[in-house]
This record gives sequence, C-alpha cells and structure tokens, in this order.
Amino acid sequence: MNAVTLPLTAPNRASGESLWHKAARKFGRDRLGMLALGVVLAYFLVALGAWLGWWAGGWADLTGTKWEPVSSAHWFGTNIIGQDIFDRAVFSTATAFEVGLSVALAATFIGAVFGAFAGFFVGSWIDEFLLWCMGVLDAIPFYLFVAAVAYALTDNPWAMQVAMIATFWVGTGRLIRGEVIKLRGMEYVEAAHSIGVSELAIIFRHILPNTGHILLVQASITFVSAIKAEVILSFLGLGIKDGMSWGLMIDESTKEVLAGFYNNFLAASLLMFGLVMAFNAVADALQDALDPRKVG
Amino acid sequence: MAGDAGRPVLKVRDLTVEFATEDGVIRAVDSVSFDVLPNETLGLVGESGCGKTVTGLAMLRLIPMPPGRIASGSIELDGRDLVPLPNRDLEDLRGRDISMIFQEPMTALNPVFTIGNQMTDVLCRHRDLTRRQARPVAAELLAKVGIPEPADRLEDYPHQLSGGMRQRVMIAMALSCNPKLLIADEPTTALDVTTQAQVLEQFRVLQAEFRMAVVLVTHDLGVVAETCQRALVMYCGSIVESGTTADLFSRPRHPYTAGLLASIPRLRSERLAELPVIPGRVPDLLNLPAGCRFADRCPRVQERCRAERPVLTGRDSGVACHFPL
Amino acid sequence: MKIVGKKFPRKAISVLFVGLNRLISAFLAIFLVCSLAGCGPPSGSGAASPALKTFHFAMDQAPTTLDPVQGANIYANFVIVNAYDTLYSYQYLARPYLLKPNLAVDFPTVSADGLIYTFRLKKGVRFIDDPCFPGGRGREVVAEDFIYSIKRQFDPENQPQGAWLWQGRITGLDEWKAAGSDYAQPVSGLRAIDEHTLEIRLTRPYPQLTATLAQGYSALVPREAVEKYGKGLGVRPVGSGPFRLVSYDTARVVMERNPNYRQEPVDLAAEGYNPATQKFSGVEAIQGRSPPFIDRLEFNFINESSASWSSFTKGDEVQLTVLPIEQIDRVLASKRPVTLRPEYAAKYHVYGGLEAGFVFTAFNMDYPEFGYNPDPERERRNQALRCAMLKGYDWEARNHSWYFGLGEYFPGIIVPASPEFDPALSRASVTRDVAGARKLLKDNGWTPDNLPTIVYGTTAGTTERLFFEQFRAWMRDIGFPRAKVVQKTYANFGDISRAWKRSQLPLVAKGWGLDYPDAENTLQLFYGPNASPGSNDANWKNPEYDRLYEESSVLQPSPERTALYHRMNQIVLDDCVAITGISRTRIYLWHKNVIAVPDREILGGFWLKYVDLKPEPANIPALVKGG
Amino acid sequence: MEILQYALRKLLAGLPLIFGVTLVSFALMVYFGPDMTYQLLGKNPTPEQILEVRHQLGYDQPFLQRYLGFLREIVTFNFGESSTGEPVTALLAKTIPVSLILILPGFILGHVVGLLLALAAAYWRGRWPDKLIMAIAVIGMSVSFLIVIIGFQIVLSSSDGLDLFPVRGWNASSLGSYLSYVTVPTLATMFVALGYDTRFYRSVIVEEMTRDHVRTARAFGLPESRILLRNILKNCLIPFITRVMFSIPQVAIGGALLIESYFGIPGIGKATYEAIVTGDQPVLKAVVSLTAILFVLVVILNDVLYRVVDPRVTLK
Repeated sequence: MNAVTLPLTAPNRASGESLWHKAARKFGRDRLGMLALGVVLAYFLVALGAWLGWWAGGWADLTGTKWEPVSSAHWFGTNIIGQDIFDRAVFSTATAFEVGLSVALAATFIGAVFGAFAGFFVGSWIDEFLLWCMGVLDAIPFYLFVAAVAYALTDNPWAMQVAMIATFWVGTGRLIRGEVIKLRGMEYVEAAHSIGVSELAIIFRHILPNTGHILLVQASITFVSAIKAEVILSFLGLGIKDGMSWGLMIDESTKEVLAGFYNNFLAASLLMFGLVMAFNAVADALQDALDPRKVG
Repeated sequence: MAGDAGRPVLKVRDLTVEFATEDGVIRAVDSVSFDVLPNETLGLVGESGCGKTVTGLAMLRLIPMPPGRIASGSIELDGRDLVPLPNRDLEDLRGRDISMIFQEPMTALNPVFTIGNQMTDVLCRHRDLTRRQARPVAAELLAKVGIPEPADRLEDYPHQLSGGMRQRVMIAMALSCNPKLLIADEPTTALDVTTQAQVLEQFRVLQAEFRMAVVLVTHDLGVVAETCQRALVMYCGSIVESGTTADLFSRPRHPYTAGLLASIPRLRSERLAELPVIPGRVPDLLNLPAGCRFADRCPRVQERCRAERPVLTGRDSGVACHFPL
Repeated sequence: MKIVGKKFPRKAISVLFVGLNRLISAFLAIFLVCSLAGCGPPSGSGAASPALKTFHFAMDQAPTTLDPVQGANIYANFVIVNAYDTLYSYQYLARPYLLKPNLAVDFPTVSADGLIYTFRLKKGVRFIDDPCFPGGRGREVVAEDFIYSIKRQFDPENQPQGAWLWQGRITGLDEWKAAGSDYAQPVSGLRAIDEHTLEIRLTRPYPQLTATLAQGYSALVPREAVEKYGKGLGVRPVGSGPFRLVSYDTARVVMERNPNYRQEPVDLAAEGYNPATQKFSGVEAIQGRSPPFIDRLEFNFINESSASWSSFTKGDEVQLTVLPIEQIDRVLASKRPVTLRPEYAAKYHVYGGLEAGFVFTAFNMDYPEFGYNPDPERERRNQALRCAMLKGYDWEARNHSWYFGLGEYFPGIIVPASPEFDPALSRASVTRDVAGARKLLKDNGWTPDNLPTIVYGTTAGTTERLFFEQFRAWMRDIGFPRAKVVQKTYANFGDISRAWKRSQLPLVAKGWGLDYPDAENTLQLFYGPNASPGSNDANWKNPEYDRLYEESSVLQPSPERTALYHRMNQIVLDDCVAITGISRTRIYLWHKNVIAVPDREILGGFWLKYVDLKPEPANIPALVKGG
Repeated sequence: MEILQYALRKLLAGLPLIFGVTLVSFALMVYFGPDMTYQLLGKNPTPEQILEVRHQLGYDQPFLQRYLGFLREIVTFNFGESSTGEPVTALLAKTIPVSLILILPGFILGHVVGLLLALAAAYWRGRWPDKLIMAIAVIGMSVSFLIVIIGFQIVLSSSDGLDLFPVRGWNASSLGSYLSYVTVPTLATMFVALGYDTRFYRSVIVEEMTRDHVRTARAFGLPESRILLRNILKNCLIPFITRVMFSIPQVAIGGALLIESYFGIPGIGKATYEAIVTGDQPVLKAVVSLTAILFVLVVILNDVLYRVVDPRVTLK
C-alpha cells in the first residue's frame, strides 16, 4: 500500500444536485466566509477598475519626485523614481488576479483532466504514465523548477505562470484521480457504460462534474499559492516581466526598508496579506460548505 | 430470569438531548424517563433515527459535544446523577460501573493496537493491575466469551479477526470490570445470522454469570423477544410505549408498536410482499408536528391527536396515545 | 436546565503543559547557551584568535573563479591581485591613476620603433609554499612564469578571458595558438633573456602594453600548480602575492598574510600621497613599513545592500563597505565634498571616489528602424530620431534618483577619469530639452503612429526595471506611446551579453569599466572592426572615426593624440549614436580603526595590502579621537 | 530481510522516476538553461573564441549525446568540476551539511510545535484556544515568507531593532556561533511552516477523533488526554509521516534557497540557484540527480515506515 490517503470523501450522490444548493445556503450563513468573500470581491472590483483603466493608469508615470511622503496627491507616497505607490499597489491588485486566476484555472483544468484520465483508466498505461509525470514533477524542488522554466522560456512573458501551472496541477490531479477511482465504481457510471456511452463522454459528462466541489476548493487554494509564489519569484528575479506586482514592489522595498522608507513594503505586503488572508478564509468556508459529511 | 425487584440500577428522568445543526436545533431525545432494574434486560426498540442510540450513548455521556448537549434531565446510576459529574469522575465510572458495546465491530476497535493491548488498557485503567498481571486476566476473559486460543489472540490486531470474534472481544472488554450496567447498541446487527445467534446466546450466559443489568438498543423485535424482560418503544425521540416484553408482543397498545409487530416476517406468512408496512415517513425532526408525532402515519388518527401531544401513562408500563388499542 | 460542558481535565492539561514547559525550557536553555557563548555581535573572524589583525569588508558579489586566466570580473580581480603578482600595479594614492612597477624592477625599456619591450623582474621573489612544488617549498618567480601565464590566455582549454588585450599584438602568439597551443613550443614575441629579464616583441606599436600588465589576466602563475591542480586552480590560487587563500565559498573569501612576501617599505610620496585630501585616513602611519600589515583579509559577498549596511553599522562584522545609495540622505551631511552627519562622522571615515568608467545606452545601428537603412532619407530621419531621444533623456533625474546627485554626467565617451577628458565640451547633449526633441521629431515627420517600437534590454532586477520605467516615461514625454517602449529582460548577464554579441538588442544599456587610464579603452567601443561580437555593441561603422582610431592607437600619450581623441568623441556625439554618459560615485565608509584609502577602480584590490588596523576595537567609537 | 528485499525491488521500480526527473531537469536546466559561453568570454571576444568556448563547454554536441554523458556521470557519480574549477563532489560535500544544519532546527521545530499546537487545538476543539490557534495559523499562512524574513531581520538583527543576532552570514565553528547564526532563519522558517503544519495536523487529528474506536476508548473510561496522545496519535502517523517525508527533498534542496540567498549562507540551495543563473552545468547535473535519488529513497523509506506504524499495511 503506498497510495496516500485522500482527505475528501465522496459527496452524497443521491442529492448531487442539492449539494450545491445546500453548500450555497451553508456558505451564506458562514459570516466569516461571507465577510472574506466580500473582501475578495472588493479586491476584484479594484482589479477590474485597473483593467478597465478607471484608475491606477498612472502607475508607470513619473508624477512626483523621489520618496515623497504620504500626501493628498500621493496617498502612499512615491517611489525612488517618483512613481505613485498607491497607483502601483492598486495596479498590482490586477496583476495578482491575473496571475492567480490564470494559474488557478489552468492548473485546476489540467489537474482535473489528467486526474480524471488517470483515475478512470486506473492501472492502465495511461494511469502509469500520468502517475510517473506527477512523480517527476513532485521530485523536482519547486523554486529550482520555476527558475529552470523561467530560463528555458526567457522571452516568454508567461514563463512564471507556465512553471507554476506545470507544478500546481499535480496536487489537484492526485485528488481527482482518487475521487474518480471511487466514482467509476458507482452504479450510474456502470449504467452509462452498459448503455454504451463512450468513455470520453462518461469522463467529461458524468464523472468530472461530480468532482466540482473538489475542483472549486483546489482552485481557490491554487489561487493563493500562485499569489504567494509570485512574490518570492519576483524577488528572485523570475517573476512578472512587464508590469507591476506586489512581489516587484517588495523586491524594490528590500533596499529601502533599512533606509527607513517603508511605503513600498507596507503598501504591497499589507494589500497582499489582506487578499491572501481573505482568500484563505474563503477557501476554508468553501471547504466547510462543500464537505459532504457536514452538509446538514 | 426475572428481574430482581428492588432499587433500580439506573434511573433516567426527563432526559432531553439536543443537537445543534446547520439548520437549527434538533431534539433527538425528548423528555425520556425510565428505570433499569438490577439483573434485568431492557430492550430499547425503534426505527433508525428514533433516538434510541442517542439515548444509549447519553447513559455514558458519550454524545459528541458540541454539537450535541444534554439539555435537561438526570441519569442516576446507583443514586448518583451522571449529568453534572466532572469528566474525571465520569471517566472513572465508564468501563467500570457502566460499559457499552457498539454496533460496528469492524471499526470500534483501534486498528493499530493489538487486542491484548486494548484489553489491558481497560484492565489497568480500572483494576489495580500491572500490564503483566492484566494479560492472563484478559486471556481468561477471551476464553469466557468463547474465543479459542485466547493467549494467541491477544497478539492479534483487530483486522486479523472475523466480525463475530471482534464483537466477542468487545463483549469481553465490556465485562472486564464487572459492570453493573451494560449498554449494548445493536450488538448483533452487523453480524451474519449464525454468528448473531451464537453471540446472543453467549450474552445471556454471561449476563447470568456477571449478574448485571443490560440495556439492549435494537431495531430487531425478534432479538427483543428472545432476550428482554421489558422493552421501551421509541418514536421520534420519545417513548411511545413501555411494558414487559410479553405484554408488548401479545397486546400492543400503541398503533406504532402494533405496526412494528405486524411488519415482522413470520415463518407462517406466505409472501414477503404481503407484509403490512407502516405508511408515510418519519417526520422531519426540525419541523415536528404539534400534536402526536405519529399522527400523520396513524390509521386511527383523530382531531385531538393533531392538536394535543399525548403523554406516557406510566413509567413501567404505559402508552403515549390518546386512543390506545 | 443544566448545560453539561466538558471541563478541562486536569490530567490532560498537565500532560500538554509539561510538554510545552519542557519545550519552553529547552528554548530558554538554548538561548542561555547562546548568550553565554557570546551571541551578541559575534566577531566575524569566527575561529580566528583575537591577537590576529583581521580586516573584513563587504563586496556586492562573489567571484566566479580565482584563476587569473578568467579574471574578467572585478570581484575575482580583487582576490587575484592579492594572491598573485603582476609586473605592474598602480600607485596606492595617486588620482588620477598612475602606473608603478610591482614585480618589475622598473618601467620597461622600449625600442625606438616602439616594438621591443624589455622588462627586468625582481630577484628573490618566491611563490608561496605549496605541495605542488618539490619539497613543498615555493620556488623563485622567473621570467618564464610570465611567458607561461600569457600563453595560458591563448589556450582555448582554459576558456581565457583576457586574450583580447594581446591578440594580434605580440609576434608569434596567435600562430602559437593556431598550432594547437603546445606549451613546449616557443613564441617568438615572448622571450626570457635570462631568469629575470623578459623581452616582448610587438607586431605594431601598443602604447597601452605596460598598462595591460597591471591587470589580473597577466598575473604570474606557476606551471607546477596548473599541472597539479588543473581546473582546481580556480579555487586554490598559488601565487607570490601579499596574501594566500585560506577558504573560498559563495559567501566569503578568507586570505591570510603571505609570511614570505618581499620586504618593500612604503614610500608615501612615491604612492602619490596627497596630504590635503588623504591625511584624514591616518595613512601616514604606514610610511616606511613593509606591507602587508594585516594578518587576515576577509571578503564578504553580500548581494543585498541593506544587509551589508546593517552588517557594517552594527559592529565590526564588516569594517568597510560601499554606502548603499538608499542610505545616502540619512548618512551624508553634504555631497560635494562628501561629508558625514555627526553621528556617523564620530564612527566612520568616508571617501567618495568617481568611477573610472561610465554607464551609457547605445543604439544598435543594425536596426533599420532607427539605425542604418538602405533608404538614405530614412537614415537621415533615423538620425534625427536618435538625436531627439538623446534630448528627451533626463540625466539630471537619473543622477538624482539613482546616484543621489553624486554621479557626474558628461557628453561623449571620454570619461572624467581618463587623462584626456575635456571638461570644456558643450553639455548640450546631456541637457534635457523636451520641446527641442518634440520639434525635431515633428520636423522630421515622426508621429506617434510611425515611431518605431524601442526594445530596451536589461537583466532581470528591480533596479534595471526601474531604469526602464524611467526611460519609458521620458520617451513618453517626447511623444512615444507607452506601448512603443518595451522592456526585454534577460535572466543574467551572460544571456544579455549573448543578445548583444549576436546583435539582437536594439538598445544596449551597459556599463564599461576602464581597464587602464587611457581614453583609448572607451573609444574602441565604437571602432568599426570591433562590431559584434566585439565590444562595439552599437555596430556603428564610421570610416572617419575608424581612421582616426587607427592613427591614434599607435601613438604614445601626447597632445596630438588627445586632439585625435577629442575629434573622435565629437563624431560620436554628432551622429547621436549613444545616449551617454554618467560616471557614478562610490562612497566608501569604514570604521575609524581601519587605516585605508579604499578604491575599486582600475586599481582593483591592489590597495588591500596597504590596509592596517589601529589596535583599539572599533566599537568604542574612537570617542572624540577621530573627530 | 523482508524490508531489504522490498527496498531493493522499490529501488528498481524507482528507476523510471529517476530517469524522468533527470530527463526533465536535464532538458530544462542544462539544455535550455542559461548559456555560460558569454559569461566566460572576455570583454571583446572574436567569433572564433565564442566557438572555442562553446566547444569547451560541450554545447556543440547533440542533445542525446549530452544526456547520455550525463547518465554516465550519474552512474559513476563523477560530475567533474564546477565553473570555479572546484570538483562538484567537493562542492556538494561542503554545501550540503551547511544546508542540513541550517534547515533542520526549523524543520523539526516547525513540525513539533505544529503538532503540539494541533493537539491543543484538537483537544479544545470548537472552543477559544482552538479558534485562537487556527486564526493564528491562517495569519501565518497568509504572510509571505519573504516578508517574514525581512521583518525578522529588521526586528531581531538590525541595529534599528533588537540587534540580537548577526544580520547575515554563517559560522558554525562553535555551538554559540552556530546558534547565533541559525536562530533568525530558524524562526522565520518555523513561522511560515507553522500555520500549514498546525492546520494539517489538526485536521488529521480531528478527523481521527470522529472514529468509532475513539468512542470505544472513551466508553471504557480512558482519559481524554491519553486517548489523544496515544490512541489517536498513533492512528494519525501515516499522514504525518507522509507529510514529513515528502517535504524532505523539497526542504533539503529547494527550501533553503530563499533563506540562503537572503542571509548569505553558503548552502546547497544557493549554490544550485547560482548554478542555474550562471548555467554551471556540472553542479546542476549533480544536484538534479541527487534530488531524484533522494526522492526515490524517501518514497521507499516512507513505505517502510508505514509498515512499522500500521499493522494493516503489508509491503508487496
């Protein structure tokens, strides 16, 4: 026995439809979860505004002089070349969502598909091959892997995201694989088999939708991991190529904090902390709401 | 083997157990009162979800808290109320004065410790024995419950034993400190029919030897008929009828009891399909009807039943029905 | 109604708390041991006995190898010139920089045609004791060692980095390489007349030859060490310099005094001592004594300037550091001259040295969008575009935000540290003129729509990114849309070098440090035949410039040569081929118990052997004494 | 004997994994990795010199040949010299112990303290100590490692803060100096790991607490603390072991990277990162193969430990 025990068990299949209903109701009653969701939505609005150019469009402009203190013109002061730190911090929110969403969606999608294939064809060469891929990716230390991908794809602005997706899907893949192994034995799957539904259709129409609760929680966890990883990768010089992010701001600030200029550091780290904290809380609340054993 | 008259071992009064759920507070046990006399076997019968298991667990205060809580009532063991007892005192009591065996022998034992280990744990906890001294005692107990080569079995892990063997181990553990009261929660449900009979037989023999009171929680009326002197019938958290087994089986007074009895397959009955079934469903515990909780399913329902909740007429022998049979 | 709750069972609490208590007491014990062992500011010397004089200082990067054959990087050079000997070095205190003989007895005698150089080496100089020598005792350094060491630069096996200094200059050397770099074969231009006399024959006059022999590349390496250690020589230098290596890793290099180093008492006058500006350092104390004066030398490689600054200020973890630019406002009372605020002046000495080199941004003329173009009309407009970008560049702001106004920006490519620098040159090309730039663009038909996209290549890093953002903002001021100024990042210096060498980057932003104090060293950056992969990353080819360069390159320093240099400089300016340039100022701070005049330009690490320490500890901040 | 045979069989079964890890890493880090040529060239190179250097570095060979050469190096465990000229084995021997003693205290303390906190939270689950611990855990999980490092350095080491420890560097020549250098990195690693560890341990323990056998133990009067510390803990060992074991390769090679580069500690993480940045292939090759082997060993050790703690597990 060497399969790792998986923490999530199958949801109540009989009430597959109402599971989401109940979860939504339960989530709605989770006051902390709702508060956190509100915070995340607020961040998202900020990001949306930055995308649409409503605000923070001046993040790259030299609107002041070096290291101006907090003022009505520059709410968080200015950085070393006279850019507005508030604008940059706000613009970084959009970057955080870009990185978080792209990585979370792609990694979850890949994890779901590969996990489902491995689980559905458990024991076959497909499963063996996918398990081998997961093992290989697990065995390479994360930061070294990202660094290597970043260098291999020097020109590609998505190098960081590609590296994160390539590693983050594995966790989701393993979970889904375990879940699908359970689901493929269920009667309705066997029934679908017996009436000649194709395997692909079974996987995508009958099995994967029933792993939605795992995918949602995994996606939210991946989102947070991606934002946090971005900060460290940007510090190591492997992060965002064009644009602005909290990681880049913190990197800027490492030299400034000991000179007594904390604006960059505080703006970026507090904003990031707020989003990550809220998202962690949302992920927790989701997990609670979707945990079938707890559905009342 | 009639129950000795005298002071009851266990006196339960107005016991109410509630569970806080996502959707509101559920009253799993609602003002239940009964006595258990020394040496008698009391059956606690009902469909699943009627609160019988929770009642059994409440006797040892084993209800998971939260979400559960004993909202009111008292549980007196030999005149000592267990409800307000500090946990430490309660722990001293559990397994020594009052024991419990569970439905699922596959999971009730700890899979990573040997049988001997788990038995000596209990022996050392309540009897003044060292581990070394406890082992022969444990082997002896295993022999008593009919386990062959008991000394070897002590070295085994639970997964190495069959279900029946495991349930016997549970019984042996439960008896190890000579308890005054044993709560047996569906002890034979998970076993196959032959094993069931063997275990029940063993049970009877041991009860006689150890001279203890037993509360047998079960949905199986046949088991009650074979083993119990008295029985309580529960429905939706309350006792709807109580009495001696003989009276209950021959002259049920509550329509629910009658329905239960009618649904037991007998050897005479020709076809299973013709068995009468109680119509309707158990009401939602969150939205209990104001009157009699059985009203919706009762063939004899009247206006009064929906308005007014009937009370149990007597503790040792009574019925909670406005229009008993 | 009673509510039954679970009380805290005392036993459980005690179990948990005994555990926690043990843990806490374990922690306390650790801290106790730690404080007893002197946790406070530990003396960075670690195991070294306190009686030893140890000097530790911070550099921002680690060397990649200590083999002179690959000593291209400044950090490696710092160690190499202290472990090995070169024929020449620079006067410790003279500014501008002046050569002086080191292992050579004197300056060379040069034949009338400037083609034959004769050097005499000091006698009795020995390599350090090392197992690679017979009996483990270092043998005498001889002229053959120099020849062997130069040959190593022409052996591809060694991946040499300094060959360009002598390529095509020394007779027979390139042919020797072409024949397979066989060390047994002689090179006609390199001859040991006797053990201590060396003759070099040149293919054409090379006035800078003597200066190249002060570089780490030309350090004398004993053949025995190469044969014994092979590539391992990179981590185990065997030389005849003032120090020998103790340990080397990515965090620090530790060296100790070479006990057999030759006795050469310091003559401050010969070292170019200027009492007016250098007396404060206490350097007079070394007059007449033979270096090295310290027992141990520790190079700490600290990337993060904030970390090196805290190491420096908290005690004597690091005794000398470059002042991080972000600390300048906090620490300096005035910038010209550089003086410290009183609380720092009480503890530290300060010295500001102008970089012997510069930072500039060249247009890659290979790009038809703004460089050479088959269409002469477009080429003319391209030149106007480049000139407009020059006008839009804000040297003042760059100097202010990145060098705290301490840098010196100047027109052209002859840096202030070169003897040929012309302070009278018009500063128009480094004065921002946004209106002029816009007008120039407009007059030449440039609109936001037809302006080309400018790709600005940098290595990955915060500072580089901010350089770019600043540049983009300036270009937007003169009319570039934001999307037309883009950054392209490279993982490391090697990768961006590759892009330069392959002529793949439209805009080359780089720095150049002088190899020797002669403007020729920067003028060659725009010499046509040096085009990629050579050092002419602009790939600029101007026949007039190339002719002047060739004419000047064989001349000894003279007013005529300087005049040629100035003409070349003007041609570069007129064609707007580069946005140039600024020399940065490095400000060194050191504890008052250290006697030194630090520098890292041209000199490299030569000055380290003159460092001495006063006996009193650094932390009792020399009270009023220094002030 | 059974275990030995099993381990040998697993080692054989681990060969594809080693092959995969080396192939992927080789392609990424070595083949497509940074080109060292231009770092080795002088300031003014000729095209001819560029070719010479590329030949010296073996860049002119086809992929397969280079990869096969790499496999040969793995088998003989001879990776040649790093770009500094130091033998790679010597470099590893120098840097790995540094990383180990740097990371071990934080790693062990992180898990031990996490477990203790989780036990406390599980013991008082649903009450304020639980809520407090879990709130702190979420906060710990939400702070970036980088911010923790910078913060701790300012507070504990800098002259603006408490000034208790050296700002950076490494010196393990005596216990005192070792402790003074290792403390801040340890605290930072612990702080970051603690949130995740505590949550994980708590969820496993709480899950286990709902099992029937726990109710049985309670029904027989075993004290709550004993149930928690003996019965439950032993049942939780498998997920615990899995977590600890599988974090070893990550921590041993990748985890120290940030700490080492920020605090200037000459360990394997920093050496590897620098090797990636500069394209120092011999070092990369050695680290990659070590990682792969370490991972396979961890998988085997993990299975063997399962066998030790859970009688239901058999090694097949």
